[in-house]
Amino acid sequence: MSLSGELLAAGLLVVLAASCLLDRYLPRACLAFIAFALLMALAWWRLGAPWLALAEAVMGALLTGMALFHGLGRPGSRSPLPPRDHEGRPRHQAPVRWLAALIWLALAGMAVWGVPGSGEVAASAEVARRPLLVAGLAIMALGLWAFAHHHHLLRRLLAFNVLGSGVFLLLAGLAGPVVEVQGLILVGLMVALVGSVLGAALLRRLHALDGRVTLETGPETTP
Amino acid sequence: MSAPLDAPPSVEAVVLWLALLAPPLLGLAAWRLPPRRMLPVLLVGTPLPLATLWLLHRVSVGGGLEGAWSLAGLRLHWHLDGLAGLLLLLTQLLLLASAAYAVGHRRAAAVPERTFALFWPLLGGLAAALGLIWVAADLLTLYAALELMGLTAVGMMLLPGTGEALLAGMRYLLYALVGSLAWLLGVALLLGATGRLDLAGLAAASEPGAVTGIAMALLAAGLLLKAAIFPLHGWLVPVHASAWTPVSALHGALVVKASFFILMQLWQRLVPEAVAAAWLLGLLGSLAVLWGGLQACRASALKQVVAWSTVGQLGYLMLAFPLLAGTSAAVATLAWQATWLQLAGHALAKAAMFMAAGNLVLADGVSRLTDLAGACRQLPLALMTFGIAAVTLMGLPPSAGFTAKWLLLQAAILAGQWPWVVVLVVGTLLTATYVFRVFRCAFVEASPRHEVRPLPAGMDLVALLLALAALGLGLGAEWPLALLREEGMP
Amino acid sequence: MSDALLALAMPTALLWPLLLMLRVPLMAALADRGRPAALIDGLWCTAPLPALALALGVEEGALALDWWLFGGHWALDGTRNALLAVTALLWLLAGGYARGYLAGELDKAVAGDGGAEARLTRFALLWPLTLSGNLLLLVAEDIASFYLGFAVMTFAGYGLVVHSGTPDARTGGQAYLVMAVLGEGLILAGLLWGAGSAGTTTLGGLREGMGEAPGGAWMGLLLWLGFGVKAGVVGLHLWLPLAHPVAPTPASAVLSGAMIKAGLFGWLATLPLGEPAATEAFTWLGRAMLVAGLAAAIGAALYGVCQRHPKAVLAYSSVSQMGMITALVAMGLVAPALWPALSMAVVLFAAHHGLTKGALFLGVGIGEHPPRLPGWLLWTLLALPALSLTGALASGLAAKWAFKTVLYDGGYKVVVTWLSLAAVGTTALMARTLWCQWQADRQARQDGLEPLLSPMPLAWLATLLAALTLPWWLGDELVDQGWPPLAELPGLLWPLALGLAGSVATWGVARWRPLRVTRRLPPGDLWWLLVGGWQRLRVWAQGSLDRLGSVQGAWVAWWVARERDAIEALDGMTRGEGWLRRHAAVLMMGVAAGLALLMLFGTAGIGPA
Amino acid sequence: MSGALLLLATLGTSLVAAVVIFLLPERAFRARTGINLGAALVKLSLVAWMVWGLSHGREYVIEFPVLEGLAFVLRADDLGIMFAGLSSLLWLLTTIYAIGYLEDSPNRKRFFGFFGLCVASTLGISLAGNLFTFLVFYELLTLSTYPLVVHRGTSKALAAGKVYLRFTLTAGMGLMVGMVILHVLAGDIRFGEREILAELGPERRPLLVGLFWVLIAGFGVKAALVPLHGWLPRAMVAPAPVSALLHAVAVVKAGAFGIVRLVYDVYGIELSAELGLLYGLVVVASVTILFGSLRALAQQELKPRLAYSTVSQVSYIVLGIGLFGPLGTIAALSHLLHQGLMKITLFFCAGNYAEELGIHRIDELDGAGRRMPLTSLAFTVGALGMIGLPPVVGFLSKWYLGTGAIQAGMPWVIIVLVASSLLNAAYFLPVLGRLWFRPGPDHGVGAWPEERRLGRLETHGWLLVPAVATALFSLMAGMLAGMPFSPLEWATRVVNAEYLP
Repeated sequence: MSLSGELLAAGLLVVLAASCLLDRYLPRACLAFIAFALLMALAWWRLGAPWLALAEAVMGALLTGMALFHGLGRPGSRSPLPPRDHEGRPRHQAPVRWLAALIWLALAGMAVWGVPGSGEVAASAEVARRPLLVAGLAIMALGLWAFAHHHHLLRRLLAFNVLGSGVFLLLAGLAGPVVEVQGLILVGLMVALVGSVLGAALLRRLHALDGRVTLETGPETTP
Repeated sequence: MSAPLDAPPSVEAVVLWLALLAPPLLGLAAWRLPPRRMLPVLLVGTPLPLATLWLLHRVSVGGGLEGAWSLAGLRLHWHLDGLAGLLLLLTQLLLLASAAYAVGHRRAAAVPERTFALFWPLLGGLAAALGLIWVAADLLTLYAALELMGLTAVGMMLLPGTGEALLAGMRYLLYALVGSLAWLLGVALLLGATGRLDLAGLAAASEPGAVTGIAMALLAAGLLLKAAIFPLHGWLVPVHASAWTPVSALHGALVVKASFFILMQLWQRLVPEAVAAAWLLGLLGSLAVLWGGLQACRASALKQVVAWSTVGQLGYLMLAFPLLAGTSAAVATLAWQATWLQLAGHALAKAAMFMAAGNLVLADGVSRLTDLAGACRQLPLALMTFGIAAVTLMGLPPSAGFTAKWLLLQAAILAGQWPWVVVLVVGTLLTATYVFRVFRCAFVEASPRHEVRPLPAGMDLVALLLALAALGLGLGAEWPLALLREEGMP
Repeated sequence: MSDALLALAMPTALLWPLLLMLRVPLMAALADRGRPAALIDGLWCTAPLPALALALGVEEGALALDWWLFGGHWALDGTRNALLAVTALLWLLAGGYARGYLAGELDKAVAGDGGAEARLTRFALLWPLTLSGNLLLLVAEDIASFYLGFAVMTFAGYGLVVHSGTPDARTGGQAYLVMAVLGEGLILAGLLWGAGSAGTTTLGGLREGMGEAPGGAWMGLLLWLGFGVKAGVVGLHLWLPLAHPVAPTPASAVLSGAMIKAGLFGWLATLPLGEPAATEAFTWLGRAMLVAGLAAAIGAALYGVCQRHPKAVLAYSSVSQMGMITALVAMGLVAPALWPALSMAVVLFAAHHGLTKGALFLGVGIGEHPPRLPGWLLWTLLALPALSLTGALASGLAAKWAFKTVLYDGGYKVVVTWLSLAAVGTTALMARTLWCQWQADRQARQDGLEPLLSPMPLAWLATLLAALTLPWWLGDELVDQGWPPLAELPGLLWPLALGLAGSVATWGVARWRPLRVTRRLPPGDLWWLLVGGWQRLRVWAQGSLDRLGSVQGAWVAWWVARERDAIEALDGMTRGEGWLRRHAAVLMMGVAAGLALLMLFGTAGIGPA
Repeated sequence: MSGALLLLATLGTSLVAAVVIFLLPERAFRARTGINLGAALVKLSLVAWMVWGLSHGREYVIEFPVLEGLAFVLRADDLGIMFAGLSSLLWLLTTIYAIGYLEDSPNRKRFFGFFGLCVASTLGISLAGNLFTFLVFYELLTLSTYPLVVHRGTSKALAAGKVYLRFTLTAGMGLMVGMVILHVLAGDIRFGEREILAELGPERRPLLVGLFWVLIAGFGVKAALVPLHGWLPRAMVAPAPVSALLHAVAVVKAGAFGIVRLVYDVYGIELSAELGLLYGLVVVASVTILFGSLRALAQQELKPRLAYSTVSQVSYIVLGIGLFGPLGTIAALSHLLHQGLMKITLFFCAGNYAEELGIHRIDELDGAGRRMPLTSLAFTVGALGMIGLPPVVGFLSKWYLGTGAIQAGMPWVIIVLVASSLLNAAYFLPVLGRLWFRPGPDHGVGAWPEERRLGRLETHGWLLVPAVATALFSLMAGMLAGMPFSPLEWATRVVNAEYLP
C-alpha cells in the first residue's frame, strides 16, 4: 500500500462525505453516501480486515442505503418525501456550530497526535494509517457539524452515519485493525444500521402522519 | 455467547449468566404467548432476584466474582462486586415490577394485544443490556450493552405509535446514537493510547495526561447526553411524557442511570484526580437540579412533572464527581455510598411515581394537573403512592432519599464544598414545591366529578410496593451500604 | 381544737359554699321548665355558717395539705379569726338580706321573665363562689391559696356587680374588672418577685424575706398598690363609687364590708409591718402610704359629699375610711415599734368598718323599701351606724380610741389631727347619706311599706346589732385599750360636732341657693378622665394600626407582585428549554470542550481539594 | 414484655392503626371508630406502663445502625415519656372529639389515617434518642399534618397548607443541615451525652453558637417563635380537632420539645449558659410572648385569637428553658404539658361553638354560656388558666417562671409575665364576659348564626366529653399539683434526676 494511494483514498472519502452531507438534493446525497460506504469497505479491505470490509459493504452500503431510500420514499409510493431539503437555519447561529465542530476537531486532533508512540501500535503501519487518521478526523468533524446543522431528518441520519464512519476510521487508524477494533466497529456498524433502519422507518411514519421532515415543533421551527 | 471457557465456570458464574440471559429468552417467549395476568409474570420472574440475592450473599462472604470470555480472539471481562450485584438486584426488581404493571396497563389502557406483544422481547433485551452493563468489565461489552440498551429503549418508547411518541422517539434515537459515537470516539482514543479494553488493564495502563483527559471529556460528553444531564437533557421529557407508563418508569429509573454508572466507573478509574472537570460535572448537576425543579414547577401535565423531576434528580448524582475527586478517603466513602443510595432510592421512587401518575392519568382520563381535583377522594391509593414516592424524591425522612441526602450533606460539609449544600437545600425545596403543587390540585374538593375507570388492583399495589421499598431503604440502608463499603471504590 | 377536727372543719368551711353553689344548677335542672326553683332559700343562706363557727370556735390552728398546689398551708390566728368572723357574719347576714332583696326577681322569673331567671341563677351561683374565695384568702398561709382565694373572689365578684345588666352596671362592672385585673397583675408581680427572692411559698416567709431583700421596698410598693386596688387606695379607688351604686344592695354590703378588707388583709399578710429589720426604703414606702392614706381619707370625703346617690356617698366613705386604715397601716412601716399595739387597732377598725358599712349599705335598701316601723324608730336605727362610723358610738368609738392612744403614745399627734379632720369629713358624708336616704324614703313611703318580718329588715337589724356590739363579742385582745375615759370624749367627739355643724350650715345654704356642684362631680371621679384618655388612645392606636395595616398591605402586595414577576421570568426561562432541545448536539460539543479544557488546564484545581 | 418491644409496640400502635384505617373502606365507620379508640387506649396504657417502669428504674432502649456511625435510636427517658404521655392522652381525647366532629363529613378515612400518622410521629419525636431520629419523626410530622391542614380542600385551606409547608419544610432543611454539621463536628450525639460538645475545643465555640441559632430557627418555626410564626394563624382553617392537635400537642410542641432537647440534652444547659445562648433565647421568647398577645388582642374571630395566644404561650416553654436554673426548667417542662391541656380545651370549645351554633366571631358569643353551659365552663377554665389564675395549671407555670426568673437574675422577665397576663386577661375576659354576662339568643336577644342541635346534651356528646375532660384535667393538674405523677411533680423529677446544674 502506498502512501499516495492512501492519500487518494482518504481524500476521496472526505470529498464523498462532504458531498453527501452538503447536497440538498436528497437522492443524490444518499447515493453519495453509498459510494462513501463502498469506499470505506475498500479501505477496510486494504487495512487487512476483509470481514469488516464485507460487513461494511453489506450493512453500511447495501442495507443502510436501502433504508435511506426507503426513508426517502419511492416517487411512486404513498406520500414520498420532497426530494430537496428546504429547511434553513438562521445564519447567526452558524459560527457557533462551526466553532463547536472545530473545537471538537481540535480536541480529537490533539488527542490523536498524543496517542501514537505510546502503545503497541506498529511503527510501519503508523505511517500508512496517518492519512486515514486525518480523513477520519475530518469526516467526523464534518459529520458532527452536519448533525448539528441540518434539520432534515434524513440528512441528520446521513450525518450520523458519516460521523460514525469517521469514528470507525479513527478507531482503526489509532489502534490498527486489531481484533478489539474490529469488534467495536462491527458492533458500531450493526448499531448504525439498526439506527438508520429505525430512523428511516420513523421518518416515513412521521411524514405520513403530519408531513413533517424535521423534529422541530411549534412556531419556533422556522423563524 | 457460546464461546469456549477458560476454565470450568463456578456455580456463581453460571447462576449469574443464567440470571442475565434468562430475561431475553423469557421476553421472546412472552412475545409468542403474551401473559394476560400479573401472577404468572411474577411467578416466572421471582427466581431472578432470588438468584441475585444468593449471589450477593456469596459476594459478601467471598468477595467479588470475576471472569472472562474468549470470543474469536477477543477477551471479554466481567466482574460482579457488591455494587454490581445490588444494581442487578434493583434492576431485576424494577423490571419485574414494571412487567407486572405492564400486564395491568395493557388491560386498563386497552392496547391491542399484538401491538403490546412487542413490549416483551424489548423488555427482555433491556434487561439483558442493563445486566450486562452492571457486570461488564471491558469497554467492548459495555459498548455493546449500551447500544443494546439504547435501541431497546427507543423501541419501547415508540410502541404507543402516536405522533408525539414517534417524534420524541426519533429525537431520542438520534441523540442516543450520536452520544454513543462520542463515547466510541473516547474509547478509540483510550484504546489507541493503551491498547487495552478491559477496565482493570485500562486503569493500570493509562496515565493521567492530555490524551486520557481529552478521551474522557469526549466520552463523558456522549454519556452525559445519554444520561440526560443538563444541558443535554432535552430529549428526555417528551419521551417520558408520551411513552407507556411501565416504559417511562423503567426508563426514568434505570436506563438513564446506566450511562451515569459507566461514566462513574471510567472516571474513577482513569481520571480520579481531575478536580476541575469534576467540579464542572458537579456544576452541571447543580444546574440540572435547579432547571429540572423549576421546569417541574411550571409543568402543566402530571407526567411532565414526573419527567422533569427525573432531570432534576439526576443532578444529585453528578454531585458525586466533585466529592470523589481529590477528597479525603472519609469524604469519598460517604459520597460513594450516598450516590448509589440516591440512585437506588430514586430508581424505586421514580418508578413508583411514574406508575402512580400513570394510574391517576389512566383512571381519571385526564393528564393536566388542574384536572386532578377530587382525585384524593376517588383515587386515594394512587395519590398515596405518589406521595410516598415523592417523600423519597424530596429527600424527607425516613426515605432512601433522605439518608442519601444526609450522606451527601455530610460529605459536602466534611469536604468543605459548601456550594453543594446550597444545591441540596434548594433542590429539596424545589422538589417539595412541585410535589405539593400536585397535591394542592388533588386536594381541591369543589370540583365536578368525572367518571373514574377502575384499574386492576395490582397496578396500584405494584406502585405502592415500590414506593414503600424506597421508603424502607431509608432506614434499612445499612445492609446495602455495608456491602458497598466492604467493596471499596474502584 | 384537735388537728383532726381542724383538718375536717377548715375544708368544710371552705367547701360548704361550693357545695351550695353546685346545688344551684342541680336544682335548676330538676325544676320544671317554666317554673323556676327558688334558688335562694334558707339552706343557700347558710353558706358562711361553718366558717363563722370556725372563726368563733377555734383560737389557733394550722393545716398542711401537701397535694394542694405547691403545698397548701392554711392557718388561723388572732387577726385571721377576727377578720374571718366579721367577714363570715357579714356574708351570712347579707345573704339573708338578699333573700328578701331578690324576692322581686324571683317573682318576675316565675312570671316567665327569662332574663330575671338567668340573673337569679347567676347570683345564686356566684355569691357562694365569691364567698368561698373570700374565706380562702383569709385562712390561706401559702401564697398560692391566698392568690387563688383573692382571684376567685375578685372575678366572681364581677358577676355580682353587673347583676342587673343595665348600662350603668356594665360601666361599673367594667371599672371593677379593669382595676381588678390591674391589681391582680401588680399583686402577681409583687408575689413572684418577693417569693422568688425569698425562695418561699408562704406568706410568712414572704413577709420576712421581703424586709431584708434588696429591692424589697419595690416589691412592697407593688403589693401595696396591687392590694390597694381592692382597698381603695387613692387613685386606684375608681371602681368603688362606680360599682357600689349599681350592685345589688347585699352585694354592695359585702363588697364594701368584707371584700375591701381582703385588700387590707393582703397588706397585713405580705408587707413587713412592724419588722424592725426592714430596710430604710420601707420607711419611705410607709411615708408614701401615709400621705396617700390621709389624702384619700380627706379627699374622698370632700368629693363624696357632692354625690347624690346614697350608695355612691357610702362608697366614697369607704374610700375615706380605708384611707384612714391605710394611714394606720403605713405607721407600721414608719414606726415599726408601734405595730404590735397598732395592728390590734387596725383589725378592730377594719372589723368595725366592715360591719358598720355593711349595716349602712343594707340600710340604704331599707330606706328604699321601708318596713312597717315608726318613722322615728327607723331613722334612729338608720342613724346609729352612721354615728358609730364617725366614731361617736360603740364600736366606732372603741376603734377610734384604740388607735388614738397608740398614736399619742408613739408621739404622732399630727397624724391623729389629720385623722380627726378625716372624721369631720366622715360626719359630713354620713349626714349626706342620711339626707339622701331621707329623700328616697319620702318617695318610698308614698309607694307603700313592707312587713317587718321579711328577711330584709331582720338581716339589717341583725347587722346593726352585730356592728354596734362588736367590741363585746369579737375578742378581748383586740379591745385591750378598753373604753375612753369621759375626759377624753371632747377630744374624740369634736370632729363629729364640727362635721354636723358644717353639714347643717351647708344644708342651710343649699336650701337658700341650690348648689350646682353635685352635677359636675360624677361618681368615679378620675375614671372618666381615664376613659376619655383611653378613647383618645384607642382612636390613635386604631389610626396607627390602620396605617400599619396599609403599610403591611403594600408590603404584601409588593411581594405578590415580585412573585408574579418571578413566575413570569421563570416562564420566560422555561421557554429556553426549546433552545436547549434543538441545540443538544452543539451543547454536547460544548460540554466536551469545557471538560477537556478543564482536564488539560485545570488540573491544578479550581475547587478546594 | 421487654423494653425494646414495649417501645416498638407503643410506636407501632398508632402506625398500625393508621395503616389499617387507610385500608378500610370509607364507609366502615364503626370499625374505624373502634380501631381509633382501641389504639388510643392501648397506647395510653402502654405509655402508662412505661411511666411506671421508668419510675422503677427500668430502661427502654432500641437502636440499629442506619449509616456508618449513625444510629436510629428510640429511648424512653423521663423527659420523653412526659411528652409521650401528653400526646397519647390528648390523642385519645382528640380522637373522640374528631369522631364526633367529622360525623357525616367526607374524607374521614384520610383524616383519621393521617391523624394516626401524625400521632405516631409525635410519639416518635418524644421517644427519639438522638437528633437523627428526632429529625426523622419531625419531618414525618410535617408531612402527616399537611393533609390534615388542607383537609377541607377549600382554596383558603390550600393556601394555608402552602404557607405551612413553606415554613416547615424550609425549617426542616435548615435543621437537617445544622444537624449534619453537628454530626460532622461531633459524631452521633445521643440525647444526654452533653459532654461531647462541652469538651470541644474553644476554637469550635463560635461555630457552636452559629449552629445553635440555626437549629433554634429550625425548631422555632414549628414552635412559632416570632418572626417565624406566620404559618400558625393561617393554619386555623383546618378542622377544629386538627387545630387542637396542632396547637396543643403535635406541631408547636414538637418545636418546643426540640428546643428543650437541644438545650438540655445536646448542648447541655451549662454549655448553653457559657456560650451566652440562653439570654438570647429569653429575649426571643419574651418578644414572642408579648407580640403574640398583642396580635391576639386584635383578632375578631375566636380561632385566630386562640392561635395567636398559642404563639404567645408556647414561648413560655422557651422562656423557661432560657432561665438557667431548676425552677425555670421545671416551668418549661411542666408548661409543655400544661399549655397542651389548656389550649386543647379552648380549641375543643371553639370547635363546639362553631359546630353547634355556627359561631366563629367573638361578638357572636353573647349569652352562649346559657345555651352551652358545660362547654362554656370548660372554655372559662382554659381561659383563666391561660391568664395564669390558680387553680388552673397555667398559674403553676407562671409561678415557676417568675420565681425562676428571679433566681436567674432576670427580674425584668416578671414584667413580661405580668404584661402577658394582663394582655391575656384583656383578650380572654371579654370573651368570658360575652359568654356569661351578655344577653344572647337564649335570653331572647338576636339569633345564633347557625344552630344545629347535634345531641340531647348541649351538643354532640362526643364533642362535649373531651372538652370537659381536658378542662377537668387542667383544673386537677393544677389543684393536685403536689400529687405524685402530676405534670409538675414529673417535671420536678426530671429536673432533679437529670438537669440540675
